[in-house]
Amino acid sequence: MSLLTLDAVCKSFGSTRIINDVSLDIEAGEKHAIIGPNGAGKSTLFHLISGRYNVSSGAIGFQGKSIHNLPPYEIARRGIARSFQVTNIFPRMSVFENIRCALLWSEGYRYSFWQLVGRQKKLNEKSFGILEQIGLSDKAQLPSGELAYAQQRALELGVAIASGAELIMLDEPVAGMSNSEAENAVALIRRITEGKTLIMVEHDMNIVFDIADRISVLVYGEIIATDTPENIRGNKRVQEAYLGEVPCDA
Amino acid sequence: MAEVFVFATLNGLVTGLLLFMLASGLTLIFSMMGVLNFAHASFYMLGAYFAYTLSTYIGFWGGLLIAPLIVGGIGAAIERYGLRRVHQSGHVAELVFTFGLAFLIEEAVQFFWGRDTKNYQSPELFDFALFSLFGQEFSAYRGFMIAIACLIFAALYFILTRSRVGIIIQASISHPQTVANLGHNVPLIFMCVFGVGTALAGVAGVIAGPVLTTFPGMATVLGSIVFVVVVIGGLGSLPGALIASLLVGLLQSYAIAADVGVPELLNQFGVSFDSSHPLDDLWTLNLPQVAPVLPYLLLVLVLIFKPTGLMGNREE
Amino acid sequence: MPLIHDLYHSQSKKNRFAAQRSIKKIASLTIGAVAYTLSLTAASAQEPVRLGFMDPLSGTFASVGTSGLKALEFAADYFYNSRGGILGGRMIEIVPLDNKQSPTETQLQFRRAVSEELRIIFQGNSSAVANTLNQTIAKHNRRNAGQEVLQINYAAVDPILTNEECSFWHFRFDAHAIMKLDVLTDFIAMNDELNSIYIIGQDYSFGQVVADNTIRLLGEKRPDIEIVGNEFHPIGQVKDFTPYVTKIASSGADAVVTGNFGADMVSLARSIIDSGLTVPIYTFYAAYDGITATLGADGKDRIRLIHTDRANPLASDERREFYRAFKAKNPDSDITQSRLVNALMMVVQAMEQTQSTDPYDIAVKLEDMRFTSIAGDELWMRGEDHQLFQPLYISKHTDEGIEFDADNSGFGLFTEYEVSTEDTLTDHSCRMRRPRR
Amino acid sequence: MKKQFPIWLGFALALILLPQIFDTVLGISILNQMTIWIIFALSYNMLLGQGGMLSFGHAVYFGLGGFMSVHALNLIADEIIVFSITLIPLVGGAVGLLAAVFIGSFSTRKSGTVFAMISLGIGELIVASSLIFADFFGGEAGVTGDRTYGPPFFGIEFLQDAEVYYLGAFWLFVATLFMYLFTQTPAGRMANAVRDNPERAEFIGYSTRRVRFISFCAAGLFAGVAGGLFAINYEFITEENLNALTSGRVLLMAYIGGLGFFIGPIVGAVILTLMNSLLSNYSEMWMLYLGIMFLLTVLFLPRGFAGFIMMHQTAWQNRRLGTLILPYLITAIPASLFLAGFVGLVELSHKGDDTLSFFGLILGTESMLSWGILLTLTGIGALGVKLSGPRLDAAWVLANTVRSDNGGDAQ
Repeated sequence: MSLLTLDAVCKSFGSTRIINDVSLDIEAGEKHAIIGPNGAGKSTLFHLISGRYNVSSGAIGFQGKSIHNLPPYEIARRGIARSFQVTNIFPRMSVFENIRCALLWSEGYRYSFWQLVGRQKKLNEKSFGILEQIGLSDKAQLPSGELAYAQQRALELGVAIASGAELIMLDEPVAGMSNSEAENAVALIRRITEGKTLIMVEHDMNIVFDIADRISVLVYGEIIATDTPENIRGNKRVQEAYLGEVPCDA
Repeated sequence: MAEVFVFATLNGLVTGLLLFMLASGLTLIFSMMGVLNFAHASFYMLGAYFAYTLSTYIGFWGGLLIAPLIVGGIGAAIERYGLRRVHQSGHVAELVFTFGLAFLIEEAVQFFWGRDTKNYQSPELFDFALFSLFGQEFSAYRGFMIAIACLIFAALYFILTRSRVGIIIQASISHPQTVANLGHNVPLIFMCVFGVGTALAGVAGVIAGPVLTTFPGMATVLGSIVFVVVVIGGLGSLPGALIASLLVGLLQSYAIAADVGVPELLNQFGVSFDSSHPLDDLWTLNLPQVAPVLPYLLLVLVLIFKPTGLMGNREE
Repeated sequence: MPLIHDLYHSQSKKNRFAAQRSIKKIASLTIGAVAYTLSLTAASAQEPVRLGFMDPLSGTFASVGTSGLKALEFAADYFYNSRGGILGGRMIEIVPLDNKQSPTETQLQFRRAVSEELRIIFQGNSSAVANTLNQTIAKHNRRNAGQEVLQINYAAVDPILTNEECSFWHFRFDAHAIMKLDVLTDFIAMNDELNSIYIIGQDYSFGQVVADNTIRLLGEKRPDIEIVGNEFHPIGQVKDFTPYVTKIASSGADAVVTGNFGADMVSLARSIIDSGLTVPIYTFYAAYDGITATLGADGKDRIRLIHTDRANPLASDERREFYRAFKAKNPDSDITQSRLVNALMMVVQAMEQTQSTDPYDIAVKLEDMRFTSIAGDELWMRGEDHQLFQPLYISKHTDEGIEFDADNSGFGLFTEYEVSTEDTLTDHSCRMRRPRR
Repeated sequence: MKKQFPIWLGFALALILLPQIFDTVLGISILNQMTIWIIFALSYNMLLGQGGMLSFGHAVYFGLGGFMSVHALNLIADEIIVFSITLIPLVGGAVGLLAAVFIGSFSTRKSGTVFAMISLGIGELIVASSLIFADFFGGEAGVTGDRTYGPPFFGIEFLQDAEVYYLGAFWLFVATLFMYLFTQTPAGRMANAVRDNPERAEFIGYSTRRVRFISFCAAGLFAGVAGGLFAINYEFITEENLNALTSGRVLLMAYIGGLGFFIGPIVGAVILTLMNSLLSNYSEMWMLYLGIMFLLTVLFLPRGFAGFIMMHQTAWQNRRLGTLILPYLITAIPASLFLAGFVGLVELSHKGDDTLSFFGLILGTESMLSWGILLTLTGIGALGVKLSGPRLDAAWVLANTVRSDNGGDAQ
């Protein structure tokens, strides 16, 4: 049984249809990439799955339960974590605090106002553990807004995976990075998504073909193909619609 | 009863259009700059005071021409040397800045003009009744107020829809980011918009001063209501501001005119309470008494059920 | 900002302050400001008699307070300080206490007064403030025997202050609202042309007292007069009175009675005038502080107000002299409340008679004191409720026969009707608790 | 907590010792005001500083708590209930909390302008109803109570303000401690997160509305506690303690003090209380100065006075704080000249026919010399500040440049 299922999902803004009849199954443990030209609706699709937007029609299921049109926090609690295309962290809080906040719900603290976070040994150890994983241990006390760009992206990843979600969705995780930074980031992504399910949107084809088990191609709001990287490379429609236009050796 | 209704409508119209003169500038400023200018009514007060002083030298008409220019100039200067700096510290800082500005302008007015009520009179030209209905007069000056307000609305409408400047402004209302990307000098546009917005408030002050009395509290009386109007109408929507202004003006006017209250309502159901009842204050409540708070009630209701306001579509 | 306080007091208290400062050198200037206030409590031999004047001196209501302060300071200088002082050569010093017309600030300023050993406080504006001060003083005097404070109320007219809430430590030098309304309704009742009255007022206690008692008194005196409207509007929040005026016009009222003050008074009167209504307005506070100037020619002969001062023509040369001297020193101000002068003179007389500045002694002496004011009016302070009785006057806003105008506008008040002291006597429900000494 | 123990001990000691230093009636009265305003301002900062909710109606909770507390005092006095007045702030807190639960249930859905406007509207509605429902709110005169009834607390009957001060100081300490601890709980941390980035907070599993609601309720609770203390201290309360002016004042305090720091509102409350109670005794124009100071703070110290102090942290860590003293002094001299001149000008222009005593000079409005002196002073001051400015800047940069390798970049 698939972990995440999209069934005939549509999304319109006013009269403009952005996502048109998208159906997709993601298996547990799969690393899935979504590619497509700019404006194809990739980010919108992410927003629909993660609950930022409501679907216009269709259904989204996660672990066999319907999740579409739930508020984002409900979806997050069920085990879907995501990162954003534009860095989206808590800029005035310290790096450590960012991670710790991301952990709070999954560690069962809910809206507690009778426990002191400083006293929660396990919580703090776990937060440091994640900082170690993303390589920001030495910046723990710095306000996260003052981090360098690549470090902020790393923190963004850290915040996304902290809760130990089953499904991790990354929106262009290496956009705007230099080659060496991107290499580190890819290694990091591999490390932290080990044993998890991953959906990612990425423009850098090297990375996509490197990481992904399967690839979906989204063009003008429709999925024109979903297949293994090799088959996608050979798919004629994809080449016409997408690969043909964009040189992939960026 | 008919005469009460007719005059209540006229009064509501005058108040509503006056509110609109203020609200239009505020909406313009908010649409473009994202700044909710708490001090907007203070510029209205400045308009009245400058016009008062000018009118003692060059008469009412001179005041009407020059006072808004001065107010607009002050507004532009405040944008250039104050708001622009505060802008870096975020929206809350901007709001708090204008909040403090309102406070300071009121103090400054008292400093320069004193705390007394000023003897600012409408020109003698208008010292006649425009028409007389059921034995009541409608003064020519109020007619003049309506005319000016309509003129401003027409001018704004024309500028916004027909001129190049207007197209830029309209674009800024819907897509503030894009305009900057198109290479327009956004700081300059901001300064001008703030200047024009405050000048509009100044015009309102000039023509309202003689009727609503020119005194240091005149900004406070109007201040939060203008705010309420803009929010009810929908932040950033000029038609919304017009509708909300008229709505608030008429609502208050009708509420005052209507002599109904809880006692009448209860009588309908044959219920009455004696005056020693602990909730006596509630049972004797009547509409004119609560008229001034109706806009706030409307505000809260609108925000609960349609947080973008009546005509607004922009969420923050 | 502590600098300001340095500026102000570097003069008179320089030495003491310097000494104080050397002790607290390490303390910051701000703390120094507090410390300085401490030093004020020290006393010396021929020190002045210090009287507190508590009224709004900043903020929206300040114009009334500052004009009162000017009048009181001038009266103290004119009658006493320039003539060698009181109690064998002591000068009177008026200490302004700015309560911003707020009950909370009143409490703060009261504590400051106690700190500075001000034992007599003149206070007038706002009945809410007067009530607060009355109760604060009552509590303070009960809890701090030997440090009592006396309230000299020169303008707050809420009847309860000399009825249910009367206190031994409170004396009122103004006529209370019902006394004034009694006279005002007499005057209205005399006018046979008036058949219907519209009452409009601010929605608070004074407005309600005015409305209730106008209806009651007119009902007794002229049952044929119809009350065609009884309207309350929120205090200080009405932008435009025209909607109310519309109601007045459609009610067909012959006259309007209102207790409005300040901007609410001006706006109401202006709206009535602008709407072409010709009804007369009977009121309390429609003169001075810019109001007379704003009403100007439009309000001529239409506005009548009840007050305790005989307006033009002034009754005595002594009072004329006093007014002229005041005008010479303060060309932009007027003596707006001459009962402040009466209060000062009666308090000083009590001091002279007892040779004491102790509030208890003064209070005992003030009870049942009879006094002739500079205007020649006979005044009587009733001992039972500490209410002063004095002649009451009704004057109209006009520019004819005006010797002393208001706001330098050429317009002023001309007295039309007068009621002698005896005729203003009213009952009271005061059961005063007298402290034992 | 352990690391901060000395700070809390010092705070407690200061609270105990202050009335020994300022022991006049006025001194105690100012300290009493401070206890009330500090709690109130801290509670306000739970909204704006910690939770990112700009409220224009926080006085509602303060006032409602206060009104109920005064009524409670009266019930005690009439012997309808037996209750120690030392616990009155709890009554205020409970009422503040109840009101916040009710109003927060619909107003915390959004932050930003929508929240701010709802708070403004609710504030106006409550003020208006306070004048309409005169039985409960006592009209414009308010309601009065007497704190000296009820069972005495270890023989103390709270006749004197000084006794009330210690009660207030106790509650101030408790409230401050709890408000600080709140910031260290999951709900408190998430309030910061929601302030920084509401969208992201939703994606890590938190309903922003719920997080805001909890902060809002806590803020209402402590505002109510402050209201209860107000009731005990003043023994009366009026409509003005609910209205927009009071709400504006607490906003001012929090902002001037510094929103980003826990201690900020404390600094702001102390500064504003002192200005309000002392400055107004010396100048009718004090509100003008207050307005100017407020605008200058927003313009030049966006993080408030606490932020200004904290700006020196780097210099302190670099051990170069000392190098700033001289440049500060050099700028301070012309700055105080400018200030003196400016204040002199403002005061003189408002003197009318009176004279102004100015550092031993008697200045009159008629005399051109007087104006000349003040204008020259102001001019010299302004010029001096301008000339000494670059030097101060240079010193600042130097002091904040890292000397060795201890983290952080040069500003």
